[in-house]
Amino acid sequence: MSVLLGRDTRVLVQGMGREGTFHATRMREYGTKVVAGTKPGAGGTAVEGIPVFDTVARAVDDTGANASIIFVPAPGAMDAMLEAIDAELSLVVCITEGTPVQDMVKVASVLDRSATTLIGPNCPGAITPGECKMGIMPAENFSPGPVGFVSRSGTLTYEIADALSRAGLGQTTCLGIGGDPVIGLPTPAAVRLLNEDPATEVIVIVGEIGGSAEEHAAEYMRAFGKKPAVAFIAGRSAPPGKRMGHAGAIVSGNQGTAESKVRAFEAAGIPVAGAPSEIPALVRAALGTR
Amino acid sequence: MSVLLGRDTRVLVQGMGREGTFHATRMREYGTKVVAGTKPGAGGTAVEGIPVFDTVARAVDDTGANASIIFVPAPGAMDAMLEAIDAELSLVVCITEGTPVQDMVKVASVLDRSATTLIGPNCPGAITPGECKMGIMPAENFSPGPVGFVSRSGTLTYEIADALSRAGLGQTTCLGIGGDPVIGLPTPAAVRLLNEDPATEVIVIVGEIGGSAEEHAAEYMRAFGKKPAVAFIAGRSAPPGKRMGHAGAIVSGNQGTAESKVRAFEAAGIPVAGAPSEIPALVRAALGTR
Amino acid sequence: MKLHEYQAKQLLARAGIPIPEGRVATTPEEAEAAARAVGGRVAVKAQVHVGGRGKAGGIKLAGSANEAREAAGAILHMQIKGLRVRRVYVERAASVAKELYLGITLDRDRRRPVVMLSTVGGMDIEEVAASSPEKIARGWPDPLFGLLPFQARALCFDAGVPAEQRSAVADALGRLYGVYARSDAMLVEINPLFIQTDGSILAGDAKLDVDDNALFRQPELREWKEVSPDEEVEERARALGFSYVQLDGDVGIIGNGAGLVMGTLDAVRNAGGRAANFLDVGGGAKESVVKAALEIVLANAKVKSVLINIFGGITRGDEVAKGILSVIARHPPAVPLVIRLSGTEAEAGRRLLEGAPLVSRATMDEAASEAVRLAATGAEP
Amino acid sequence: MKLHEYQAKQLLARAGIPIPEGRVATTPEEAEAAARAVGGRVAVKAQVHVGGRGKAGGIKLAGSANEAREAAGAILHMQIKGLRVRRVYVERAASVAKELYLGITLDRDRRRPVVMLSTVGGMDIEEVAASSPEKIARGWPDPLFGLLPFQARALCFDAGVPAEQRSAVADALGRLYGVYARSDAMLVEINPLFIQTDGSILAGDAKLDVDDNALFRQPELREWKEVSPDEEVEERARALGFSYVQLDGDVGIIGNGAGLVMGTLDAVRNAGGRAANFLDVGGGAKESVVKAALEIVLANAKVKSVLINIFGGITRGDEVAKGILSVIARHPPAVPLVIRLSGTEAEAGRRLLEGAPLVSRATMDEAASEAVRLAATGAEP
Repeated sequence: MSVLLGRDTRVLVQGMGREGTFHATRMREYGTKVVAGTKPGAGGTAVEGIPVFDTVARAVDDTGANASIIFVPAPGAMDAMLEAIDAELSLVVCITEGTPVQDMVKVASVLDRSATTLIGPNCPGAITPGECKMGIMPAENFSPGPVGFVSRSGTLTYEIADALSRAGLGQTTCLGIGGDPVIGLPTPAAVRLLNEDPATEVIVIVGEIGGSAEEHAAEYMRAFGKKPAVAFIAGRSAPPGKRMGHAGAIVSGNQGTAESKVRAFEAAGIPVAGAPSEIPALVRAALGTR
Repeated sequence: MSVLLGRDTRVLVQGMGREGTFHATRMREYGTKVVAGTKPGAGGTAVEGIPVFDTVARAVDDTGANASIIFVPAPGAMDAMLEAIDAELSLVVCITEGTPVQDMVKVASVLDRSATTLIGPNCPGAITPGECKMGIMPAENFSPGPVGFVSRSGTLTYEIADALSRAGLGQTTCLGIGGDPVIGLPTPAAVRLLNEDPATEVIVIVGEIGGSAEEHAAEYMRAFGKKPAVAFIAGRSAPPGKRMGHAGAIVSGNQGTAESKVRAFEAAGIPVAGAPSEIPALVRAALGTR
Repeated sequence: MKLHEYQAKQLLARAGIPIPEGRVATTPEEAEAAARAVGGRVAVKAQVHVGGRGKAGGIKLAGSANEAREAAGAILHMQIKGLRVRRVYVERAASVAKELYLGITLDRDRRRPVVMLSTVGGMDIEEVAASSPEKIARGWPDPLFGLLPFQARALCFDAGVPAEQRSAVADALGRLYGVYARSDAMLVEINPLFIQTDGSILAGDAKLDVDDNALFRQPELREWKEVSPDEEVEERARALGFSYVQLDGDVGIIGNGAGLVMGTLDAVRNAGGRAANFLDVGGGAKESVVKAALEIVLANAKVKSVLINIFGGITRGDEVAKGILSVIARHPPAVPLVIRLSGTEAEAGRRLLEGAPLVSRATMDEAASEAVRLAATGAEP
Repeated sequence: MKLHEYQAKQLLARAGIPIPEGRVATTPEEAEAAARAVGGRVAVKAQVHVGGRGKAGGIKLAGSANEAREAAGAILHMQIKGLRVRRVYVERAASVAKELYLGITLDRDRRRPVVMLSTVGGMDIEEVAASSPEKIARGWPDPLFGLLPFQARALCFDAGVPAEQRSAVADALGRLYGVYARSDAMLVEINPLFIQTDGSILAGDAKLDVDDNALFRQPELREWKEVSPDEEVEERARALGFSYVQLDGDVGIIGNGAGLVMGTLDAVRNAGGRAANFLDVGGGAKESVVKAALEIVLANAKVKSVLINIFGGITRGDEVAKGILSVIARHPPAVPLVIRLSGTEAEAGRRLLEGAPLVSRATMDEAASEAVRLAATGAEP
């Protein structure tokens, strides 16, 4: 069992350029059903045996793709996400880095009234170990098991997954949701998915300073948590963020600091690791208390 | 019984100017619960005993209004409709004439993802005889009874309601939906409401040339009709292509002509009156066949 | 409100869509000078607010400035579908390899703009639409977003635009949508969009209808408003707040509300007569408006009887009656008036009209029959 | 990317928001001429990319052109929070009756812009936000629509804007939203917005931060990009495709991915050390990028040891190793290097580094401890 992606996920790769093609083959090697790619103007060809289409709509019509992963450069990322949402794909992962915030608020506005789940942008993607990988993560660090894992941090995700796997703590699904100010699947929503997933026995939540997603996730778990969770906040020793005028401070108040997030998790009874290396022991302890 | 409006409807009048105030008192005289008005800057005052607010949100908070009727001039009509939808009113009637089409497509886009029903713009409004009037129609032409009545035509609605009432054929609810190219509650949706209303025993559909709303309503009734219906199409003798005051009456393609509409109704087994005066007899016949 | 080709092209050019170089001329001499300035082979095109000018001889090619002068001489002041040509547009001729069709208008059923693209451009696009609708690719942008790049691209793929022009056409579609939205258009068309022999694209013709209801926020376009002589009466009526359309029959019609007036037209036809006009005084008409309406209808020499059909909602019967009495008092009309008053203050109105030289009837059908009869017999009221 | 007040005000003025007349000056003489041209009493304001310039003495009022020259002389080249003032803005002084606050930024939780309006404007707005949040009216426009008139009106009523200024302020809010959207702002603020004694409104100060990610489509704003001396290294790093922030400690840090680098900072702190910088080479870094990153870190004289922490995803361990070897080959570093390679091609990378003068550790914690120890002891690797 898993959330969002698994054996039935049929993946379309949007943007079959160099990077898209590279990761399409990597995902396929992992066992992901990579059924199509898009590259406007290259419709009708095939790359590495993957049929390429001009538009997402045609790719979906022809191959029954139900998910897509986007490697389109930032200026076209909003358009690619909207094209995928318009085609009613159930899962869209956007790897692209550097998408303007005002593009993302528009995407979020459309997303809110669609049935699509968007992961990213600026994220490593998601993986259900042993079943389906939709992302750029080194797959060998992940293994199947009972840990649901959500992380705002890109590379730190690999580090922690690796630590979990080495400790024999495999994962149901790992969601690398991205660290941008506006993302498709914020931490609280991701935590909710894992909380509702019967196969997930413990949730690992990796946050970062900035925003109040971790605080909201902690509140959610305090009210509705069905299983134990372990948290880690990256950037506890980072210098306070370069300020965004008065308005930023007015909006976020005193939320967003590492202290605020740690306090919120502790108030929800969720232990917070001091370093990534401490996470496996906390997870094991949490599983033991179950 | 009725659709959309009745004894529990608590009406807010948006735009308590001269016209708004005049009709607010007329509606109240009819028995409509006119609970509030809006006029930016006049918040806190009262007009004819009706409390006036600066914003729709405040009026709703304070009075529990669940419907509004808009008398705001055309340049502000879109804003007024969006303010009403934003306040989650269940019914909004927009009397305003002359709203730009591109404003209405935007309103329709928002409306489609809201729970609000919008009647109009450029319409006489709706009335559930004996219970609630939200409109500018002369109330004495309407009477309670079993006829559900939807009309794209303004003044012709009064004519036909009067003929029905004189013939002893009262109405459940009369919906004057307006003749503009883009309206909140198009004929097919209005017909569906009346078709699903248990108290409505027969439906009178008054259309106009232009657009294909009547054709779609006829198709709907052919497939799902639970009760008999009678139709009338205004403008059968209008010259093709000339603007008839209603932008909605521009004839386009081979749909939209009076012939196309009459054919569609006849194919659905719905008799089409040759003149408004023929409608009562057809309604009586339809009720007889029930 | 319709724009002329040269006006619509100005808007396209401003949005970054390539158009041929061209100049407006109102005399053959100006056309000659324009042709000289533009250079090379030119097209001389009548600027009139009707379609079909090509078939009517309103477009001529000219190989020289002299020929352009001659062409302008032939086109200027000709009548096309009853409209006199007052201006020509002298435009550098394109070297056409292929013609596309681009159009954006309202899809009433979907309540969204519909963007259409076809590689079967040219004059027969309506036939194409009727016989081979699959040859016209369609897309329905969300009006809150406008036409997104992926939608423009999909239209190009669906329509089969050649690969070399794909990005240029997708770009032009996006810009055309911008023109549509910014100018509150009911319709905007580039038909044809030329693909030239060198591969570049160029708007061959342009059509743009502006939503009259939006003119209040389109000051520049409002300036371009033109009233042709045969529309003058209709314009005057509009200025007074009611709509008027001249028709061919002999029964003058005044009513309140477009639906009721249309119903009255139908009633006149049902009674065997023909309406001379469509006149809707709108809602809430006051005495002065009714008076002006009656004067406009009576000014039409074809009118043999006038049928006034008022079903009062906002409109009050007594106000209508006062307007009628005021006209009668000053200029007793030469043709019979038939009136049917119902609704708000109808009783009061009927009382005011008692004794006046006119026929009153209780229902629309009866009033229509009487008006038709009086028009036919020429009887005095 | 931050704009200066005078730049932000240009954008406001272009959008139709009233601003005081003003000119930029880079010398006291220019300031004098500017004051003369502007006329009357003026404010001379430091143009620097930090807040709090008023409290730091960066704003002076001048009653004459002479005084303006003197004020500019005092302000120009002063240091405000470490930034040297290179320009002043000389602006006609307003006759202030009241100060409002207008601001638009992103609400991350709602994933929408938030528009804020308060009648308690001025420098202490943050205190107001903390102590009396109800004094700041907020609205969340749909980004597809922008700020609608009814929302702007509601903000004015909620904030208690005086009736006389209500429509002017609502209008300014709408225009400010336009500036926010068109310039891809992360933040735009008018604080204070003056209500003058004659009742008119005027933007007293303006702040605008542009989204760096959107600069590709903001050619005009990109031109305004300014790099202060202390940001030069960070800018150079950005040009090479990685992000670099200078910190105060002595352990230089290089990692791939912001999260991992932050985690590395934490690990260094956990080991009792202090990081000298934050350097993220990003995803997929090639040999040349790793080389440049190492050079930048080593150029910082405070650095006593360097910790390179790579967990390869797109980044390949062998590329990283080659970059390191290339630097070492040319300029053997004066401080010890500690490396931890994991993930994609880490094995190959480690093999390449065998025999090189550096310390390799298997985990982040071990590597951090070693780097902290080496920095503290100053030991050779």
